[in-house]
Amino acid sequence: MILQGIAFYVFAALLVASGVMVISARNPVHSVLYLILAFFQAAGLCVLMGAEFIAMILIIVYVGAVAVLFLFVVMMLDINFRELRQGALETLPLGALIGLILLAELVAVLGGWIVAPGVASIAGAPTPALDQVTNTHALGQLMYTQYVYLFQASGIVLLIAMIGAIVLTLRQRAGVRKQNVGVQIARHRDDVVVIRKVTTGEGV
Amino acid sequence: MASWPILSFATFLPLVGVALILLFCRGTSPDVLRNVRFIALWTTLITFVLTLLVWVNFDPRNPGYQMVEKAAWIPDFGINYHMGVDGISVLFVVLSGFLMPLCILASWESVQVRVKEYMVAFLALETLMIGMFSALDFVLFYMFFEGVLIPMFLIIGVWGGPRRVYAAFKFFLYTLLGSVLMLLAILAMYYVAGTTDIPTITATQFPRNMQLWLWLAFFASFAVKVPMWPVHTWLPDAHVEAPTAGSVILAGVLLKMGGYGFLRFNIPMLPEATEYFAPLIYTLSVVAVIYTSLVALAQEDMKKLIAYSSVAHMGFVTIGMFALNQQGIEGSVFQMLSHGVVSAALFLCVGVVYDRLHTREIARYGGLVKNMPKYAVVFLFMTMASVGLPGTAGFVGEFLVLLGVFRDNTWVAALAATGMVLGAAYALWLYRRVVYGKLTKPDVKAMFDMTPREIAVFLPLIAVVLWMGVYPTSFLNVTSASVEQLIQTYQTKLAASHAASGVSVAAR
Amino acid sequence: MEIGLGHYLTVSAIVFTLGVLGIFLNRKNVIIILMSIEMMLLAVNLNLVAFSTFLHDLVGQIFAMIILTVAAAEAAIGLAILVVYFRNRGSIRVEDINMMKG
Amino acid sequence: MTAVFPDVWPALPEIFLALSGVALLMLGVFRGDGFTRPVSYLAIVAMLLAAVLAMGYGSGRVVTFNGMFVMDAFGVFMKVLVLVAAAFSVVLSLGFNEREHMARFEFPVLMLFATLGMLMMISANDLISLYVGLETQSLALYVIAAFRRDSEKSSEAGLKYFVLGALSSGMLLYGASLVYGFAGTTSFDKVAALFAGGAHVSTGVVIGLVFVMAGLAFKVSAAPFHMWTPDVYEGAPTPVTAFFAAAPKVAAIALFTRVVIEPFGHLAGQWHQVLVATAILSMVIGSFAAIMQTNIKRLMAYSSIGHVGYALVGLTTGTQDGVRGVLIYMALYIAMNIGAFAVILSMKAKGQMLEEIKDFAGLSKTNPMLAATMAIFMFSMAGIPPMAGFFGKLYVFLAAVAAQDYTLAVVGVLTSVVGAFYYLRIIKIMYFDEPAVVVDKIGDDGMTGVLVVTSLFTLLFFVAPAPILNGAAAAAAALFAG
Amino acid sequence: MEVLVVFLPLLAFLVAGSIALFGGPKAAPVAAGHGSHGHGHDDHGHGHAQIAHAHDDHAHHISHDELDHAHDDAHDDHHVVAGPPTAGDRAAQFVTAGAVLVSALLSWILFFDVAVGGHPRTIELMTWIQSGTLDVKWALRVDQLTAVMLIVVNTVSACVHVYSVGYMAEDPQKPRFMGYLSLFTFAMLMLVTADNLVQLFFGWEGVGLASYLLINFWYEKPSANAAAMKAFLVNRVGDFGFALGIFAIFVLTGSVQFDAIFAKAPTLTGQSLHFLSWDFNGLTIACLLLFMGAMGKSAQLGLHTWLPDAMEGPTPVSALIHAATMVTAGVFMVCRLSPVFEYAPTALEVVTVVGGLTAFVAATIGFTQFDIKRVIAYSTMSQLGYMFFAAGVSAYGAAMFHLFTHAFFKALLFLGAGSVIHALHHEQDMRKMGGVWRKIPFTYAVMWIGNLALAGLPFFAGYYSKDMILEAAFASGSGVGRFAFALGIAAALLTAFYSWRLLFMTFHGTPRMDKEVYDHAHESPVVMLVPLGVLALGALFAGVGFHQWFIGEARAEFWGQALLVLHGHDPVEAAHHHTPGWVSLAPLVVGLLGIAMAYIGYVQMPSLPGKIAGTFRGVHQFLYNKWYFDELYDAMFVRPAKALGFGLWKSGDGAVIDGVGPDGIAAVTRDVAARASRLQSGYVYHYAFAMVIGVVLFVAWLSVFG
Repeated sequence: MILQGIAFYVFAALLVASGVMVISARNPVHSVLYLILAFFQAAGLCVLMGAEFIAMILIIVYVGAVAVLFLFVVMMLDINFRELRQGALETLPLGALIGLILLAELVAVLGGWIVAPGVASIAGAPTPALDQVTNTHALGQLMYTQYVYLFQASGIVLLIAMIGAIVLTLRQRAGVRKQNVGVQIARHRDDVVVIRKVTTGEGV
Repeated sequence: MASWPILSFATFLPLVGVALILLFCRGTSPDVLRNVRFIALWTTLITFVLTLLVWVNFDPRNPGYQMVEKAAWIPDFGINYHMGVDGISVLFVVLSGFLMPLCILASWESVQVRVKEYMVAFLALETLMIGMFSALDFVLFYMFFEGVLIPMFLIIGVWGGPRRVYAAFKFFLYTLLGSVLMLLAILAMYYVAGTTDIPTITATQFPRNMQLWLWLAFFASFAVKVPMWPVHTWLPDAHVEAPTAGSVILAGVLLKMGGYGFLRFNIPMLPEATEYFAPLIYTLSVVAVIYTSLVALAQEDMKKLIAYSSVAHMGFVTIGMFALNQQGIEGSVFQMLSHGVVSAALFLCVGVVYDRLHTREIARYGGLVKNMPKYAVVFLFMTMASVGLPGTAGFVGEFLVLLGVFRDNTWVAALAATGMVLGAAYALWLYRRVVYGKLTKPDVKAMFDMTPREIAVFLPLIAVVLWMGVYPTSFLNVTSASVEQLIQTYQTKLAASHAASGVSVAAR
Repeated sequence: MEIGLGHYLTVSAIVFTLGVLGIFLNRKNVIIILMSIEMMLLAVNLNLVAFSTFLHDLVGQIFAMIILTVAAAEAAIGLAILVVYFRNRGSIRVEDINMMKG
Repeated sequence: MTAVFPDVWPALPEIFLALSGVALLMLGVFRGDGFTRPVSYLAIVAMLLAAVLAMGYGSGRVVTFNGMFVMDAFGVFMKVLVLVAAAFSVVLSLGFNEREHMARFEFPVLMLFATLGMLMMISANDLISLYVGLETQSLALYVIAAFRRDSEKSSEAGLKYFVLGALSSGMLLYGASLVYGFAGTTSFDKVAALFAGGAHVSTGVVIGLVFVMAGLAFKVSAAPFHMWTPDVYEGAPTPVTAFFAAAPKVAAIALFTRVVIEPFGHLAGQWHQVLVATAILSMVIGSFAAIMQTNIKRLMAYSSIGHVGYALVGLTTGTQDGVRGVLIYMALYIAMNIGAFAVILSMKAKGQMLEEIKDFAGLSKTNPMLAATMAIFMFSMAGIPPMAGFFGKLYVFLAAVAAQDYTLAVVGVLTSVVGAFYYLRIIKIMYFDEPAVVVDKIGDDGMTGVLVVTSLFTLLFFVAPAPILNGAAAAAAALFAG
Repeated sequence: MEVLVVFLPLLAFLVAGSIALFGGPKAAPVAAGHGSHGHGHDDHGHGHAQIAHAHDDHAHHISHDELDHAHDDAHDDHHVVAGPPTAGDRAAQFVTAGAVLVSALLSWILFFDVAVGGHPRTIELMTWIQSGTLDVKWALRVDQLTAVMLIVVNTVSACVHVYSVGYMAEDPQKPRFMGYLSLFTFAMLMLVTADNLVQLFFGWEGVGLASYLLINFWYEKPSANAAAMKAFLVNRVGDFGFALGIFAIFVLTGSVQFDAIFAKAPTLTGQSLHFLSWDFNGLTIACLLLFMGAMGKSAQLGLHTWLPDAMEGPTPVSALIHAATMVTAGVFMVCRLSPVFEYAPTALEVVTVVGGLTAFVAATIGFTQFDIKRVIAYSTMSQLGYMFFAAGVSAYGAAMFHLFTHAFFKALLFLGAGSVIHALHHEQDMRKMGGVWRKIPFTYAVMWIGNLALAGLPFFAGYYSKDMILEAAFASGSGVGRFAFALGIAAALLTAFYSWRLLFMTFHGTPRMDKEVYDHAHESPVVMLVPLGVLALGALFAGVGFHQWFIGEARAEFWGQALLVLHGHDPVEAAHHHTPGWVSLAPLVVGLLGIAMAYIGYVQMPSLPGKIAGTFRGVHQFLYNKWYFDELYDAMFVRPAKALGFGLWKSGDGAVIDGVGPDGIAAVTRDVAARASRLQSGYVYHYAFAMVIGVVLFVAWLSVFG
């Protein structure tokens, strides 16, 4: 119990701290690294709550894919970071005030958490006992049966993201030589090789 | 009675003209434009004949709605295509039909650009006007009522004078502002009565508190339309900038929509509020009569002067109808009709000289009687009619209104009667400066007298003004039964509500 | 010291607020904004997982998974747009993104 | 835990659209960008077929996919609207894309997928499916907003839309998580049942609802979540703007309506206040901010904000009358909006697109028919009878009056007068001013067709309004029956 | 016949009007085409010169007149461009004069039938206005009162028509003039034959219109324009009261028809009417309001300022309208309504006082004026005052009798003056006259007759009527009657004085005009002299011939039901029996005294008036400037109205209503719009901030109030 408590506070403190660093770091590369750190802490919290699968894909998907993608783009854009440092947080007081109000509102609300009566009976998918199926197994069973609609829809979302990313960024630069496998395969010797009898001593 | 839908025919016939023009007249060669003009003229003439048939078919003894047509339009909402006329509206239908051919004729030569669009706008306007006066369903009414803004906006804006854009916007937005509030009132009534059928709603009793608000909402619309002081300032601008025929229709018919609205909605539907607010109307109208007459006295632009005089004359109209007795209401209906003809004629008079000199500045004229005697006669005749000389149309309405209101409130009568003096002052002052005096300016000297076409425009107007002045009974007969019923409705409902609220009904 | 739902929710509320703040306080770099968005989504996920645990209902975790998926897609699109923008303008300063206003 | 194969028939239009999207994508990939026009045509056909499928659904409410998906008369009405609007938008894009060298087959495909997302939104019956539908739509829209990737404006539009859209998604999700946490479920039906059963309405649910509504308000571009709209409308390629202003708006309104009426109908006391503020702000901003605009697309953006405000007036009442008003309003809004954008897309001189309002000067002389059409749309948007737009306003205000939301009604009519000013300004410029540029002939049959259809619809709607009004009434009734 | 009497002049008007309009300016070879009128003007003069020579024998004096005038009379080229009579002119003159002559003849026949024979009748023509209980008919009511008015109107009108043929011979617009005269005659006849108040009002306004047109006949003169407007407007002020009076009568009696009103009137004494927040005696207030109309039309003190100015019109007009007929309409109205006024004694007292004051004030002004027509105009006003105070003391018969005799001698005086003016080339200033009696003996003679009648010398027409009025006023016994009597006597003195002043200044002494003018002075043509003769006969014999009927013992039978004098309240009766001798004699004495004073002042010692005027400079200026009524009204009404109008227009409409209303709102809207646009800064973080603030506020709102 104590251990759990300590773990929670460590994860939570690091999460918040790295969150602050994400938005305040001067160098965007540092921001990305702090974001990765934050994800790790969140994954830790998930584990604490018994959602191992979510924790796992947080690390795999978020850290492994998304955050790295960020890093990649940051590096690719090759921005002059010194310039970006200007434009300090002039509106920080007002912004921070609003942020604080928002936070206060949220926390105040959360403090009064009461499970609405009858909630237990309306739960869409009651968590099975851990000794029967693992978290991952349980999720899988739900995902491919009851929530197949969401699964398919997510697929379409990913497809759209693919199309979008390609259509936006793929550039067919003129003059760039590309490998065209079909053309290569379809090449026939007769088309490309001309055998000429060359008389020696004369020009071609 | 007519078994065929004569009102619908009269209403939508002009659209046939529109279709003909749009379909068959292409290009801008003189021949095409001539055809356009003739199509418009014939359409309006036939429509006029139809409106006359409406009058002929009308049974003056029957106070209810006649020539009623009813067809399902939006059945699920209880909204019907419901047309019909009673004694109050029938003459306005005729008036619309009467003025329109004159407008077309008056624009025959003065409008040379975008003739096709011009005629289309006017024909559409006619449809909307006639429809408005015969609509017996609130939604239908509102459609026609508001729709009028569209062609009129274009007429002022496209064919108007130098400040036409300002005037067109002022006209449109001012009147729109008023009428959207009316729309809310209509909706509230619909909510209470469950229908938009005007006769049904007329029979509905609304709670007093609600009546007050509804009344104000209707008032917002009609007061702007009439226009009443202090929401009249769109009118001078609109009139000054509009082309002649536009002014004619504006003064001749559009202003009457406000008065008609008061009679059709405020008084019979909201009697308690009417009783409550009558002093307000009186006050505003009296102010209008005196104030605008004085302002008219100071004008330097012919049309502006006549526009202000319209405000004053319409002040009489509103005074009369809120006297709520036979003479007052009949008088105000008559005054609306006569003002429709007389002010239309006055604007046409301005148009005649405007076409020649292209200015409406009074000081630019003078001494016209010398080279334009026919014009001087016509103008004088109409000036006198506007002044309210007995024997012309202007007198009867004014007289009945004042008589009616004298029975109700002598202060109002006395103050409004000063309009007789002031009205004469500005009208004669205008006439003197334009027509009398020495003919000195060379360009004014070069002006020629009225052409046969112009005479043809004015002759019917003169005839009607005389007819209305000498034998107004032929018009009053038509209205009296309905007015009687209106007053009765008003008083019955008032009495009922007074009785309900335990207040003893003061004998009025 | 019982670690209850409130603790988790508070943490996620803080993270969410940080994300929101990151969006409108940051004037420097659009990428920071994208990261702030990821933080907001992370907070939501934490919320959902926490609720899921305490309600003993797996729907929250399903929801979180979907959000994860979509967020990844969103990040991809966002970065793609960012790249396109950068190619056009040569800058990703937030203050520069105001060709259109009024 | 038995897995039953779900009933897929109610989702037939969606499935059909998804399959068509994939098929068209493959077709495009294999045939290249030169094949854009056929792909576009096929996309139109697919959308119209989907509309037919939707109409063929009939009536009655069916919930499927484990409560994720619902289909009812409301859904049918809205889906048909969305599909028709989307089909029209594709038609509008054809000529433009070719002229502006952005004719790529992905464009119709993305529109198709966006439309699919909209259909999913309309049929969402669960916070999760709501989110997925929303994102399906949004992601596609982010991309097509930035579709003209060599244009600074277009990419800026895409970026702004994306950033703010992601923020709104975040809020919506946070709200959804709160609702889930405090109500214990994400299913609309269960939430509705919960509150219908008289459950205590905890603050958490209310706050969650506010966040969800903020996200939805962003999608319908209602104030104060509207600020992306002008910039995105201006920056995005014009056909995209036309599309933005029509189909997604309808879908978002449909979703908004369903969310506040079905699951949270019993929380009307709470969301009513939020909606009142939103509606009033939208109407005010839509009418006032548009006045100073010089770019027609920007003006249309503010105009659409205003229109959403009016539609929300109907929604605010929370009554069946109100919803009916919203549906009528949206149906008519789409017609005139598509029409207006068709005019804007037809405005070009020497092949160059004209986007400034001043370019309309004297249009009535150089191209009278185009000017007349635009005038019809402008009068309609201003709500002047007998144009169709009037009826839209009529029914929402009727609902407001019936619900005794007089403030809303009065603000509504007053702002509509202010709004009339800028619509009139366009008419003034077309009709009262002297021509500045000579506008090219339209020369695009599809465009001409759209213009004719929409303008005739707008002008003559009053002749036989019953079908649409009745359809809307039935749809609204369906929402309340459930 | 009644119909014929009334409508013949209308017909004549229509014919003459058509000739004037469509007969066109065919007198001279004008270049054809519409646009050439400006040039045609010159052609006119030129063409005329030729024709004038051709017609030398016919219109000798005219051409001279024209040539002379062309130089010095710049203000009125209508005098100058003398159109020779065309066929149209001739036709117009013939038709109008003929019609009115026939009408006059018929009205005499009617007079003997109706009045003398005692057969009053009413002919209903058709319905006019019918609304609720208000029922107004077009009708011709011919009773004794009307019959008297018919002969007055038609006789004088016929004379004036004929006279005008000569007087206006040099005017190019003869048909128009004749048409106007006929129009006036028609309106006046409608007025006197009215069967109800509204038709009376019709005639009332109709004559006003005709008066307006005729005063304005020479429309190029700004002074004529102004005078015409003034006449119309001042009359409108009166009509304002008249109209309210009609309403009051209607409210009281429920009808506007005379018989119904008269039948109801006796029952209404003491009934009050709530008017302008006060309760008045109904009949009193109604009568006073009606009397206000009469004051306007009959130029009674307060509303009289238009009458002298109306002299801008051609002289025949002054004779017909502004002396003989129209201005007496007020008197006629009071007499016509005697059955109502009789029950409103307070109103009658007011009438008496106003009448007396008018008689006196007008006389005081009259004796300082130099314009010959103005002198006669003030005399007219003064005489109208007599008529009113006669009516005020219930001596309606006397009032009508004076109206009757006055019509003849005052028309005679005006036409005589016209003849003088005509002879002196449109000179109206008496200071530029003198010594012409030998040149125009006939005119001189008729002026004597007219003056004698006016001064009330025995056996002339005025003697009978004026004496009776003064006696009746005295005999009425009331305070106001005595007051009026005193003023009347004073006015009689002044009347005699200024009448002979006029006579002496005009005809005697040394000629004060240009020699050329004097040499060319000539007697008028026969066509003008004949009407003078006829009217002179009237001035001589109208009194002696008719006084038995009007005011004598036969008056009761003569008037029948037309006039009502309550029993025991008849001052004429009293005058016949209980008047002290000095009262009867006083008018004659003061008349002679006045003549003597005039003789001394203007024949014996012509320098005396100037000295007196110099001595009493203030008084003279006050009187000469007409008691400063014009100035007062100008300062009180005219200029404030214009200033107010301008102010209301610019500041009321412009600054306040438009400034606060449409323009103000538009400006505010633009301002708000600009702010709203500025909010849209283009920065993503602002947009995001707005969204967050929105959410925060909503959440806060709901947390607190939800």
